[in-house]
Amino acid sequence: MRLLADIVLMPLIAFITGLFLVLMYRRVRAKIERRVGPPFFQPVYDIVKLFAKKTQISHGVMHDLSIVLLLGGYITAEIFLPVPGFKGLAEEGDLLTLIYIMMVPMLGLALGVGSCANPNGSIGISRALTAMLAYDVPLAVAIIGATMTYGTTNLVEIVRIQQEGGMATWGIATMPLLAIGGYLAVHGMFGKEPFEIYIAPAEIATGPMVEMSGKYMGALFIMQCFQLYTIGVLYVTLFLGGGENWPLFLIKVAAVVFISVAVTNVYGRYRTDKVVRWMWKWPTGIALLGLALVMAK
Amino acid sequence: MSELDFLFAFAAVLIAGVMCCGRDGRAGWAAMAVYGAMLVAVMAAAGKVAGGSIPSALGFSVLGHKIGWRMDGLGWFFSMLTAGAAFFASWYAAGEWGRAQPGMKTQHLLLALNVAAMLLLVNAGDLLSLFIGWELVSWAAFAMMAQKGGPAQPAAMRYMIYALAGAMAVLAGIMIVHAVTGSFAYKDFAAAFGAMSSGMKWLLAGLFAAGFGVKMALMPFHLWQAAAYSETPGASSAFLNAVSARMGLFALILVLVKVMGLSALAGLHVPLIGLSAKGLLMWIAAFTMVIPTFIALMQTDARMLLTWHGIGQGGYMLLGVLVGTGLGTAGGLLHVFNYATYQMALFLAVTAVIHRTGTSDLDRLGGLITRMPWTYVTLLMGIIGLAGLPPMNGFVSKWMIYRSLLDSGSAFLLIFAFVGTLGTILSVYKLIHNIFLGRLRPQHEGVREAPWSMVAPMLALGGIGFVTGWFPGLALNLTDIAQAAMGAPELPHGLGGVATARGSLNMIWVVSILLVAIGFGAIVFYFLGNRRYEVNQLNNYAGGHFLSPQVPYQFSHEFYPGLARVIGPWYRGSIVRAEQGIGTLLDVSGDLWRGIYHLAWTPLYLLAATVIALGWAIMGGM
Amino acid sequence: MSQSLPAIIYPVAIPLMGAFLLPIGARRMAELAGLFGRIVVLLSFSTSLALAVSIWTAGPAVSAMGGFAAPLGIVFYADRLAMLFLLALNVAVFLFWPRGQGAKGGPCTLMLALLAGGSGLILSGDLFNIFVFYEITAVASYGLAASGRTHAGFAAALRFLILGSVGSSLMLIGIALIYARTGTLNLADLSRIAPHALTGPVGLAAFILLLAGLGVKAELVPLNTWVPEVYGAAPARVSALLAGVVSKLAMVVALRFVVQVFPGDGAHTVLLVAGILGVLAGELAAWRAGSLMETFSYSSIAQLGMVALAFSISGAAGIAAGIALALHHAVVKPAFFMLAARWRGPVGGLAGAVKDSPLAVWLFVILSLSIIGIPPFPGFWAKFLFLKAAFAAPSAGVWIAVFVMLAGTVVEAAYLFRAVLVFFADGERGGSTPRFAFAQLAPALGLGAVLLAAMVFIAPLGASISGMADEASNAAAMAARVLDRGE
Amino acid sequence: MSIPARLNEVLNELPAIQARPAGARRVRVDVAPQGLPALLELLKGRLGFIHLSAISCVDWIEDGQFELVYHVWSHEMKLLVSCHVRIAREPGVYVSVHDIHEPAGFFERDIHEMFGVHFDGAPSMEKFILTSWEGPPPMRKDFNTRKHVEETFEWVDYRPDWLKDIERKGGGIES
Amino acid sequence: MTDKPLKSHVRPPQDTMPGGAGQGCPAPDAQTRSIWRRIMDDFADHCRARSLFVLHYCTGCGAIELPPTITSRFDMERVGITPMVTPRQADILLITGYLSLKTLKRVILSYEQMQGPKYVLGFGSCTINGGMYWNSYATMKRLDQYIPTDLFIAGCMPRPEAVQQVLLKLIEDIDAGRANAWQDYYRNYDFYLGNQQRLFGAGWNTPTDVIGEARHYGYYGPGTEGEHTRLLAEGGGSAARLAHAEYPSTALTGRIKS
Repeated sequence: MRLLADIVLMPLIAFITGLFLVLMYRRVRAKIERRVGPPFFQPVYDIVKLFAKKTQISHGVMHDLSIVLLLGGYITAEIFLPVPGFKGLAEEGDLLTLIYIMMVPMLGLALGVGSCANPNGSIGISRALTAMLAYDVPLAVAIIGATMTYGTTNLVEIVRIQQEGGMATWGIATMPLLAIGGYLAVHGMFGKEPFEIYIAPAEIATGPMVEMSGKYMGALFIMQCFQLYTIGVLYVTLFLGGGENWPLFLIKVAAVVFISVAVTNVYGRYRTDKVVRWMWKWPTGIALLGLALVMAK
Repeated sequence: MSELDFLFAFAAVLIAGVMCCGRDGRAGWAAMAVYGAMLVAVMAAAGKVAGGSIPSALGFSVLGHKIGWRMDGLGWFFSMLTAGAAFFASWYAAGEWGRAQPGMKTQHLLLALNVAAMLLLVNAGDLLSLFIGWELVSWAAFAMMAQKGGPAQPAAMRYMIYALAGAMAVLAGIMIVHAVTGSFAYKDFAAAFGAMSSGMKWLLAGLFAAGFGVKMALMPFHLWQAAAYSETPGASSAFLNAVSARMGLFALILVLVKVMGLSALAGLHVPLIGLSAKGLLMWIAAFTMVIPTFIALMQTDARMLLTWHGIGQGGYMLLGVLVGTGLGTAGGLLHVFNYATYQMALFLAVTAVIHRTGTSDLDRLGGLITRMPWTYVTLLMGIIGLAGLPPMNGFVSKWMIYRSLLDSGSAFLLIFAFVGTLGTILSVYKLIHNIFLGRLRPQHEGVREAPWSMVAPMLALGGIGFVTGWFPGLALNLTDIAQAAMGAPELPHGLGGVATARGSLNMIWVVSILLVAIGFGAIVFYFLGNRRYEVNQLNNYAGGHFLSPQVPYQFSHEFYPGLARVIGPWYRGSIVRAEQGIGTLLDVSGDLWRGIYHLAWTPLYLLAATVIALGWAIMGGM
Repeated sequence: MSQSLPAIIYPVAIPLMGAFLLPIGARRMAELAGLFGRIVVLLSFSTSLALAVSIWTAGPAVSAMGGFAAPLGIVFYADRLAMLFLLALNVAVFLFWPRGQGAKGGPCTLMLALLAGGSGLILSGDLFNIFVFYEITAVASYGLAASGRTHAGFAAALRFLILGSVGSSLMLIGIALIYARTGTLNLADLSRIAPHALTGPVGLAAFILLLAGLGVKAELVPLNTWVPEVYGAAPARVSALLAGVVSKLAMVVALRFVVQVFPGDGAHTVLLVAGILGVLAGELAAWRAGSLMETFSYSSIAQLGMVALAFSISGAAGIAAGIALALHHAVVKPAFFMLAARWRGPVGGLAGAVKDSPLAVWLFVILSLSIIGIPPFPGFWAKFLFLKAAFAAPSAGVWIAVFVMLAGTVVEAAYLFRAVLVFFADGERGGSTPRFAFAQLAPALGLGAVLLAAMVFIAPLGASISGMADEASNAAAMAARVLDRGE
Repeated sequence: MSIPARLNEVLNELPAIQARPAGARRVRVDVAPQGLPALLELLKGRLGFIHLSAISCVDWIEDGQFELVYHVWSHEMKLLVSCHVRIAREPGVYVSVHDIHEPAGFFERDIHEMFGVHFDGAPSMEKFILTSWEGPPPMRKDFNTRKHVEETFEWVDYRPDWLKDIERKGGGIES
Repeated sequence: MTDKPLKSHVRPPQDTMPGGAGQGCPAPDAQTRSIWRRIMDDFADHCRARSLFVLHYCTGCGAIELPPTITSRFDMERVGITPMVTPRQADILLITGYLSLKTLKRVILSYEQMQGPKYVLGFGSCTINGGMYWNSYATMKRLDQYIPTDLFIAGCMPRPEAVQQVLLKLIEDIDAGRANAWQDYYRNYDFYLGNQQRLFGAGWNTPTDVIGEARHYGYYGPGTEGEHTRLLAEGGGSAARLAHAEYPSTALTGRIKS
């Protein structure tokens, strides 16, 4: 029964927190542009309006299945992500499983966009996958380094280890370089400004979202909420000591997303190969240095 | 007459059967039935082989050496793979695809020969019979590759040269062992290996690793496999891809891991760098994982892309086995099984596309999802398996390999493995996008779905991949038998997966939750919004431009331009140039020697030389 | 122990007499020459068969000529090794008896002379006697080489003659050197004196000179420049005979020298070097060869190089491997030559030959598989014996030899299967490649059958070869048998 | 304000030509239709008038003529020469000068589309501005745009009858 | 003419306008709506009003008024209006100024690619009655003849305040459920097609199958098909028939949607 509650509640909490994160993102951007920014329930309005669209255009069965796969993938990822109070299935599948489950929605979106038969979408997906290859290398190094220090890939265990000695045993304290390298990679994962090459409105008309309208677009907005939440929580779980209690946990997740979002709005957009070169130079370098330190211990 | 003899008898009957009445239509189905019977026979022998091994009547003694065949756990596992792969290949070839092929009789015959040769190899009793089986497998594969003629022949010729060089290295290794131990039995070799000098150990390990590595297309010898396997006709190339390249892995496991023992290999140290022999081999496997995968990324032909991935996946299996822990070996062997299922499904799907559209060039296909949905489903299941994503079985074995690498603390190898996986994800998406997604080209307008006789085996393979992905315990029971025979530590596992202290995986939960979540996603999608309306592919956003079928509006050529700009300069093909260097060296020295035979005045030079020699001898000697 | 005198002489005497009688008879009844020649060969074959059976049962036989005792008189020594090659020679001569327009008086007499010279060469136990019979075979082979009556044939035969005579003269000098140092020419006697008399550079020089003489026929590297021309120009049957058997005889004589007269390491290393160079030259030249005939001539150089490598390994195992390799080559090479006779011209032109003459192509495949050494075929077991012998006594030279041999096998497989792939290629204009009449294919098919039979009865064949090798390897027993026959 | 001496020499070489200064850096030259290509050639060759900035066309409907004006610039002399040519309106055919000045090709296409003047030898005479226009060349004076607009388009009448009867009932626009 | 607003209680009758365009047509799904449905619709309208995506399509000289309206000077994001790149995701199509016939074709294609409740705002007098190009042969005069338009703003380029005011008016209409002009395109497609064919000739067609969509979403009224659509069907080729000949259908089963 406890598991049933976890399965239902964890995605719901993820969605709601995600909405707040999206709202925070748009508010921060507005404030930077000296604007008032959207009202409080704006993300909800957007999603409801998109789902309430009277005409829904689809480009084939795969287009629909991709949305289903998208939502299913992220809901599964939430269930394997331990949050204070809810353990979910984190025991059954560990960190490596989570990394791979987070790739399932990406593949689902890619297949859906491909079936829209629009080259803007295909170019967007090709850039998105290249960006994924770029930021996943430093991320992998960071994750390997983390699991090396903690000795286990069981997320619940990792959180417990970090909380034993309070702030001192947090991931960022024990392995600062890995945390920094990891954060730069996580910033890439958010897919915002400096690495926003695959949404690139001016060049490829929002890339993958070019043929998404109505409830397809609504599902993508939901994915954005889940994405911000999942990546934020993953980083917090690995390097910021996971959640002892809800308020502190939410503050940490908000902090992770806030710094990234704040940085985002002052940058232009990197070209695809610049993204790859940058990601494989700085974050990977820092993370490898951290890994070397970890291995030395 | 033990089970092994039944197996050999089936193979012989099959060859004879195809020889005599291979022509008429039903031959394909009959062959399929026999392969099925073989598979059942092997499965039945599982119990008996779990403990010891099944002797076979086949055996003779020549020049004072007794040669015999028997089946142990490892042999059983690979025989099961061979029979399974042959069963699906013949099922595919028996249907309409086979009737449309010229010279189908020879293909059936060659498939039967290949299966017989592989059975002889994997159930070898001693080193000599191992070599006999090895040669037969190499030549049967050569015949199968060269059978189609045209561009296949230079590829087959290149393969034959590599394979024979490898075989000669193996022969030299075997004879050295015989010279040292006096017999060809594995146990004598194992016993004597410990006492050998490190120089001899290096020599033997080097010879066997190089010899078997050629067939497995390990890094320096990997150039031949892609062209050779993709030029073979459809069903047999699926068979070759799924199983034939793994014969090299079988022999490597048998000799390096089971006979020599990983601990002995770990003992040998490379003088300069701090690597041990095992470490060196693991790094070769790591490079074999990454570099062929990124070569595959740049291919424009579907079959070449898949064969390059075959080489890459070989690296994973070897890495898993070399880790040596129970988890790693099980991961490696399970990856052999998983790879066979999804690689065969992928190849059969690509062959179905070739059967219908006539081309496998990724730049001239697109949008076939509306015309060939079931082939699309198979290819999708295949690429999810190849990329190693959760619902399919590819993920389980990769997870186990990663887990074992983490346990053994080799972080940099794990980074290579991870980069290899990412490269795979990128290139498999390019494969499925360029063939099935995107815009349907006008000339493929009339394409129909592949016939059921071709779709059924594909879906069956995909189904196996999904079921063993959901309940990996089924496949792990098979690998346990092989692990026991290999002497690797036992791996405790349930039906869902592996539960270790430092991180466990239970695929039953992972996949079930995924399906439930997808169900929930479907509910959200289908019930919340209005009913969807399907539009034709020209009703698309093109910046206000009116789309027409004549103007191609598809992005598939050079699919990752950004990445190509970064890693493009790294493809210098240094190994290809090395190979060409050897080729020119051979030609130049050949011309030199041939020149000598066209000299006119040899007798004169000879006379002069002898007179001088004589003068020296007489002056000095007297 | 000693057989009645006349039995050993017959294999040499009968063909010699036939060779002289035939020209007289042939002037009147020209077509009878061929038939008469065949009868003589059959006769000599039957006598040598009888002799072989008796030796097989009773052990090696010795016979001194004209009643003179061993060290002085001329001695014939026949052991199982000699008998094997004698039978092989007789069979080969019978199989490759000149046919068609070549079967006039000249070539038949030469064939008989060749038979006589060869038998004498293999049987005689006396150094000078060996030289005499070697000269007879050499002359006969020059004549046969020119029997093609083509311009190229005459030129090749002439060059072959010059080279052969240079070789013979060197051999003569060698014999003189030995005679000067030891005072005797009888092999058995020499085997007792030579170890302490012929050591040092003089002994080595003597061996090199002898080897130079023999090397011409045994196609050893510096001396085999005649091979591609002669085999190319001579009629196929002649080249088959020369390459197949006659070159082996010279190699066996070289073996006798190494075993009995020069047991020291010097001789073995010389043979090893000659062998390595032979394999290298043969394989690499064959890789670049144009037509099939040229490829096979180079390939025979390579194979003989391998036999030399085998013989260079001292001890019975080496000899056994050498015999096995020589025997296998004697069976396979003539068949290749018969095939190459019909498939003249560059290989490229033979595309699609499998449609025109499938039997020939499949025979070609089986022969090449066996010569490369693929397990079920006897070629593999020959190489297996060689490797076993080589690794039994591993020295630096032997390692190089093994590497060269294995690499040579790879190159050999490459150029043979390059041709096979051309045969199986779908030639555009069908029916363009020459077809085989059954008569031309018969000898090759016969040899193919022998090969397959050897594949099946490999075990007994292996045992008899190793027995033969043991017997041939102990020089002391042979000396004892020849010298103190009386006492 | 006078015509530069060098220009005067060149202009005098041609028959039937009048030139008068038309501004600080502007000279107007009226030339016979058959003389224009020669004039342009001379100006370009001798005096560096390499830049043909525009060809404009004026529809003198009363005289039944079109006037083609070629504006040519010389950057060395910093001078604009506008060569005026009068061609008959009815056949409306003239020779193309694209071989002298390449941009002339486009100007001629434009004039053909708008005025219907056909230039012999022009690279192409097909429409590229009003691609879906079937009517007569719209810029000709005999084309009555007002009538065309009246026929094809409908207007919103600012005081439609439904607004009138609402106002009768007291509603309507707040004054 | 001072742009004085109409008295609120005045509602012009619908049938007088040709094709019934203009100030909102009779309640769309006129069948009695259940309580649950009415609540959902009201909530949907509430959200639709507060989340509007404006299409980035600057067709005329008025587009320069948009940046100040959307960004920090007037910040329409306060009421949930953000610019969106493609017509598929946009709700509002702004026609900012004169429309040449060539641009009108692109506008119609973009309009048809937009989804569900979509709104068209005509900026400036050029969209009302041709503006200063009233007698030009190359520009269209009345926007609402070619695509149903919700609101017009008088002025020869209205300032951002006016734009802001029209947007707020639109939000108010949507909230009240009155902004249903878009359904008129489906109900009276023949009228619009007729006007379009008058300009572009009988061969004019777009890849979107409007009749099929009308039938699918239940807006198939009497005015959807008429002689113009028949003209399109056989003469220029109706979207559906043309779809087969020129545009291969991607429908999974390959059936052609009649």
